[in-house]
Amino acid sequence: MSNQFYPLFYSFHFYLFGLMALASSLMFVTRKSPVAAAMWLVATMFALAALYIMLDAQFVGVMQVLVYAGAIMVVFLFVVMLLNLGSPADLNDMRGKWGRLLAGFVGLALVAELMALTKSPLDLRLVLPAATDVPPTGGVIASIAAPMFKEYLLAFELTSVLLLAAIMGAVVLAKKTDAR
Amino acid sequence: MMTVPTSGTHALASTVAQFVWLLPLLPLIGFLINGTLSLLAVAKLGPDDPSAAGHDAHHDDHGHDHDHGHHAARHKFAGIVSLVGPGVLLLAFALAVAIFVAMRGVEMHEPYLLTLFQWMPVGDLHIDAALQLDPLSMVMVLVITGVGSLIHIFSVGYMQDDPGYPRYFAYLNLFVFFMLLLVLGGNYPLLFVGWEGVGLCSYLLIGFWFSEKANADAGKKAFIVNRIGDFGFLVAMFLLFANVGSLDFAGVAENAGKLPFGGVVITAICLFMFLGCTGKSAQIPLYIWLPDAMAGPTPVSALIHAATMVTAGVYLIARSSLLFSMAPVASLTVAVVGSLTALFAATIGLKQWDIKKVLAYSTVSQLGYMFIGVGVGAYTAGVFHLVTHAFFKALLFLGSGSVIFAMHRAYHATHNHDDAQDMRNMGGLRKYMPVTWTLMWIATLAIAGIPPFAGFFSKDEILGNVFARAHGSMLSEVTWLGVPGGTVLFVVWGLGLASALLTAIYMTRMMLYTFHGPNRSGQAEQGHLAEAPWIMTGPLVVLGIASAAGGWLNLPELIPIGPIGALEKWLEPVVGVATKRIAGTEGHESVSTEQMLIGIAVAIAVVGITIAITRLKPAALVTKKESPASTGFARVLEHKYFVDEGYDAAIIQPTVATSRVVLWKGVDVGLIDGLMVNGSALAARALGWLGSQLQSGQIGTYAWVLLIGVIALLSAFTKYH
Amino acid sequence: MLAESLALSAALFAIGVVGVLTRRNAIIVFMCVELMLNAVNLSFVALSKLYGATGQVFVIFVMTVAAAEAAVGLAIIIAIFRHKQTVNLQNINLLRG
Amino acid sequence: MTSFLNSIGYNSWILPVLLALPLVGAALLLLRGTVLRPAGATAESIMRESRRWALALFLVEAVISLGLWWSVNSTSPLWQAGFLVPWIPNWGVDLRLGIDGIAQMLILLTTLLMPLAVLGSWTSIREKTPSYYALLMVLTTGMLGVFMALDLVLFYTFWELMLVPMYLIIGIWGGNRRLYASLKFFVYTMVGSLLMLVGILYLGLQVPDAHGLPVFSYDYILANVHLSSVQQLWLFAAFALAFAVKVPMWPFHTWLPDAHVEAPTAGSVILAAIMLKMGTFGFIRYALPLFPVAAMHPTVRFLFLSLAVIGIVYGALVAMVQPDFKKLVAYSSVSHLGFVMLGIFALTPQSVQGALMVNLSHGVSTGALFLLIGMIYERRHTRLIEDYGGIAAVTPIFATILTIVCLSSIGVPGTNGFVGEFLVLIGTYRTQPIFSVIAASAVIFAAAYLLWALQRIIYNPLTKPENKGLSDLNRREIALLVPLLIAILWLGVYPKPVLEKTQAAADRFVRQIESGGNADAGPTEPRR
Repeated sequence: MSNQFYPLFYSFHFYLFGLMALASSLMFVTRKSPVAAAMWLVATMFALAALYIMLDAQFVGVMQVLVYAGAIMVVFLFVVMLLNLGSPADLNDMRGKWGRLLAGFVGLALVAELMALTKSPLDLRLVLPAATDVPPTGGVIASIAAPMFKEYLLAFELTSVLLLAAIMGAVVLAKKTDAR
Repeated sequence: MMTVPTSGTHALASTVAQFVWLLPLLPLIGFLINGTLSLLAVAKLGPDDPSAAGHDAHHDDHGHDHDHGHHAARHKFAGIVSLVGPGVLLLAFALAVAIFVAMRGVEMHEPYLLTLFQWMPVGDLHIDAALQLDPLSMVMVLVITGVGSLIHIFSVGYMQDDPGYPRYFAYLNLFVFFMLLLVLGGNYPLLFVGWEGVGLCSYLLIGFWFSEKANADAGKKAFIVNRIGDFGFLVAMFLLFANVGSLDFAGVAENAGKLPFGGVVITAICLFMFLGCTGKSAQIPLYIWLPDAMAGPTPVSALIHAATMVTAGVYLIARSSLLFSMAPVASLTVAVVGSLTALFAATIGLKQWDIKKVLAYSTVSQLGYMFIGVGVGAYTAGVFHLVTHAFFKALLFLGSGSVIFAMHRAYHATHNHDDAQDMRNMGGLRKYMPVTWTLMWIATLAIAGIPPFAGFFSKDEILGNVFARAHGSMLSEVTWLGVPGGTVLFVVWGLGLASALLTAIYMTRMMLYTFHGPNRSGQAEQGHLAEAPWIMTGPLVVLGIASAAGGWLNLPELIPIGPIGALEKWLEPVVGVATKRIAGTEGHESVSTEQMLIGIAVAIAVVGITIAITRLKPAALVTKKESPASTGFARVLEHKYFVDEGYDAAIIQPTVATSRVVLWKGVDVGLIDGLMVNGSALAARALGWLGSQLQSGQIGTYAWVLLIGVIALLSAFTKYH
Repeated sequence: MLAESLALSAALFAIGVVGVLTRRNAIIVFMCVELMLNAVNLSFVALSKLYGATGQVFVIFVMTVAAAEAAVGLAIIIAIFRHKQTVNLQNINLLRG
Repeated sequence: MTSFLNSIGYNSWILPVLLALPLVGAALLLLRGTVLRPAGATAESIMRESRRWALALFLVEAVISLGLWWSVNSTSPLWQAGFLVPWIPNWGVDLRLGIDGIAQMLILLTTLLMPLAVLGSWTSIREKTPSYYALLMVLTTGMLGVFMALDLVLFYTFWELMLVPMYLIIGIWGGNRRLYASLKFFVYTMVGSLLMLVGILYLGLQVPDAHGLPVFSYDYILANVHLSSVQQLWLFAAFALAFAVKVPMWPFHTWLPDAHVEAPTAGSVILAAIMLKMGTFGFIRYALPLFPVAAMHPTVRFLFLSLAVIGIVYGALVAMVQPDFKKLVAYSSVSHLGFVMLGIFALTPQSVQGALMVNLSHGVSTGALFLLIGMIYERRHTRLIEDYGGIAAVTPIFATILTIVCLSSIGVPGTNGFVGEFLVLIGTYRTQPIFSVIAASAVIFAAAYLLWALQRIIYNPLTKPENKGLSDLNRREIALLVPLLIAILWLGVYPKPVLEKTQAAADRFVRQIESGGNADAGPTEPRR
């Protein structure tokens, strides 16, 4: 592949995955069945993983697939199936027409607002930090590892506590207590 | 004792008078000893842990039958109490006589002031605990300790079987202490200490047999009614301090002249002070407590409610003569109220059946006389009547005490539960109690105003002075409520004469019903009626002599059978200025007028006695149980014009009801607590309920609210092009 | 590609929001929240091209938190389901004041 | 005595020691009651031990505080026994202590009354005794701190500190409606004092120091903060509300009857004898001197004088019809405290001195009354007047003491009650004659309600069988009442020493207010 097509190629794929993410997320919110919705969400996450890789965040992209699409969503599906919520028949899931309309309006307003925000002449320090002269990352794991194990070491360690707490919490909560 | 005489240069300072502080101290010591004994005798300490030991742990009946003392055994401390109680009084009397003798030996231009310590020194207010000795207080001290001693001795017999014997003497001693403080106090606040203190002791002694509600009620009533008067006294002191700048007698005498003569201020001071006197000395409108006060032991009635405490108002006005002589309107008010009280009480006295109630209304009436005296500026005459009244009224009360004592014993012996004080149950007691009979007739003649007994001189002097002041004196010049002062005084004189007539009638009535005619106490009782023991009749004899001869203290010029006007001369340093100011220069009547006045007075007394003897038929009386209820005006009189009932319905019940229904239940519980306090709590709770309604628990709703909020905030902070 | 990434991020976020607002199934709402987290992650990654790898570090943290949250959240849902036999948010109002 | 006290540096350590001692005691007592609880201890043995330790501690406190009588130079314009260490420097808050003659008397009243309060709880408190006595100790620190603090934030801290123990004492050891009463007490006082906190912060931020930090020192604010009359009015309102609730002035008094009735004996005693004095003390120390223009504004003054007089008459009238003796005494407190407020706002040397005297003597008399009620309640378990009657026949000592105390509360001359009321009234008459005369009518009502109650309790026929077996006071109870009786007579017969001690402070107060605040003789900085 010649380099001169690279930007085009890149852009094409970028938009492709972007549209995929958009479309599958739209499909996700409109599905009635939780299983279907979950599958569409997985699709969204895959598309996002692709975008991450294209944005030079290969490690994050891999993690996205492994953790999100792989682990978290599996848990979701697992729960859906455990609780036997597969069929939406008994669920009065969706709001009414007006509710959906209003929600759509709110969503659009939010998008518009976010767009306007990036374009507003607001003091940029409030919106974005000042651009630093940090060299662009090469996508190697090392460039993530460096801040993570230096600057954010404490936070990193604390996540282990968080995870431990979450595990214990999940075990305690999900345990059958009404056995007595 | 911190005895730092401030007027060390006074002629009395080197005499026995420097021990004047011993006078009140002696009865105080007596009080402490007797009070301690009283508590020691009855006290039974409780268990260490009262909440652990149930209150029903022991049920021994204490046998506290306080019913007029019929316990066979005397009190275990009776001996020492009988010694200490009257003993301190006799010592005080001896000291008083010694001081009196010393005082006669020196010129009393100014009072002897003994400052013990500073009491309330605040800023420009200086109130010392200072005793003041001058002729006026000397007279009072002699009366108090002298008559007081006799009554204490009488009490030894009268109260001998009472289980509260030491308590009785403790109260009595305490009373004398406060009474001496009252007359010896060197300033108004200290006088007020005594003033309230005697009221307190009166309260305690009226309610001495507290297990009966009526007695406790009477004590309470006396205290509260007196407090109304004390309110007036307090305000008078505030006015004095604010306008004169001092509360010492000396300071007031010095600075009172700066106040405008007859002005609003001085009149207000005197009127408020007189309000205090109407309370303490049982004048209209506050006289109502005194008849009820007869619920106390009879010697108490003699000492407190006849001889000493109730005359404190007269003393106060005599003491403040300088002020009153500057306020003619107030002085006339005193005279008018005094005369009205004299007549009013005398009419009630006509129809009372309780022997003590007769004497009580008689006392109110005689106090009215004294106020007529001090009201018209005849301060000496007022004090003179105070002294003679102390003699013959104490005698009358003690005599009636003897009678009641005898009746009681008789009833007790036969287990009769009749009323031992009702005259309808007596009659013909002359046969059984000749000594008492004789002495009480002396007193009756004295109070009726028959010469040469004491009451004649003092009463005549008062009426003569009223007549004299009715024209050509300072008082006759002013108008009182639109009426010329002279006219007012003539009316007062007329009222005085009328009540003199009534006095003669009701006193004779009392004597007739009690001692004459057939005996109505019952066949069985007659065998038990007897004269009281010598310890009770002894004091009676002394008082009888005093009642008969008391007139010699202040003989008028017309009757020169001894020193003329001794009391007048004695009191001259104290009340002379004020008397002269009111009487003006041409004070004396012509001899013929005076003779006429004396003639009228004696004639009225004789007429009164005659009316009573001829019109009343003791033989026709029936006992209390058999008497029909009286009707018409007699009923009104018997019920004392229904004044008590009127006060109760007009003042007491409305006050209590308003306090309970409007103030407490309405304002406190309803308005403040209900509406404001609990109302605001309710409002807060309502607001909280409203807020909690937003907390639907619906996560969806929360999300909506959150999102809308986010958008609103974002749009608020975004600057658009 | 920064602007496009951010726009996509915003769009995904808004879709997540709409999902939260319209759905009543607790699990789906939960998944919508995950979508919103992903949208934020996208901005992080996109901006990390400009500002260095810190953004990616935060993505890792977010993932960790999301995992923890999913574990606990789903456990809660299970517990609630056991109790009420439903995951419909309308029927769950324990927070009611 | 003075030289001995100086030789041990008494003035330099006494105030912090008085504050710290009860706190330490409370901590030790709590430890003893929980983790260090001896094995095999019963509630009974715990009670015996803790009350003994509490009594010992309060006796020590009382004895060491007695030195203040001699060591304080009450005529000095300076704060006495000053003590100053930084506390929260960044906010300009210091531990700044010092007293004058007024505070001196109130501190002595507190320290001397606390042992009696313990003795009054001796057998009536049987549960959770360590906590109870520990709370009493914390309460003591709070109360003493209020009288000693010379820093507004510190003052506020102590002010609120004493609220909590009292809340718990009423709420845990109180009567049947204790929860209602304690909550009412807490919320009522809290509402008032929160506004005062706002006022304090406002004052502290008015004139920052050289570093731009707020200053809360009382003297600094008094000397440097100059407020417009509108500012003064608002701040005065904030402070006055807090104090008026505490006093309590009509119509903020309704917490008092409930709190008194439900509180255990010691709680009632402390509440009446000391905590109500915080309110009047607050007026004298803070509300009036800091905002003289507002306080002496004719309308404001008229309002407060009216409220005081309404309180006097209203309290007396409502007291008259109370069926519950404790409630009766509570309403009589409203009446008495009205005299204090009247005296303060009448602003003459006599009335202010009288107000301080009523403060003290109300503490003694009402304290004694509550103790007596507690004693009889312990035996009969009722406070209703109608349940008694004629008990003088079976309990003569109790009846005698009750009579004396009632007479002192009525204000019979020769007892403490008279001196204060007389001075208030005679002083008030000079500036506010109408108010004085109306207030003087309370002498009638006071006699009416107390004597009526007295009659229905100790006199009248002894008809109720339950009363026939009543036991009289025991040695402990007599011993704890005797000091109060001595105080009643001493203050009534020879009040001069006390009057002398408060004279300078009272004069200064009057001058300060009259000259509109920036007076010549505001007390200056403590010596350290």
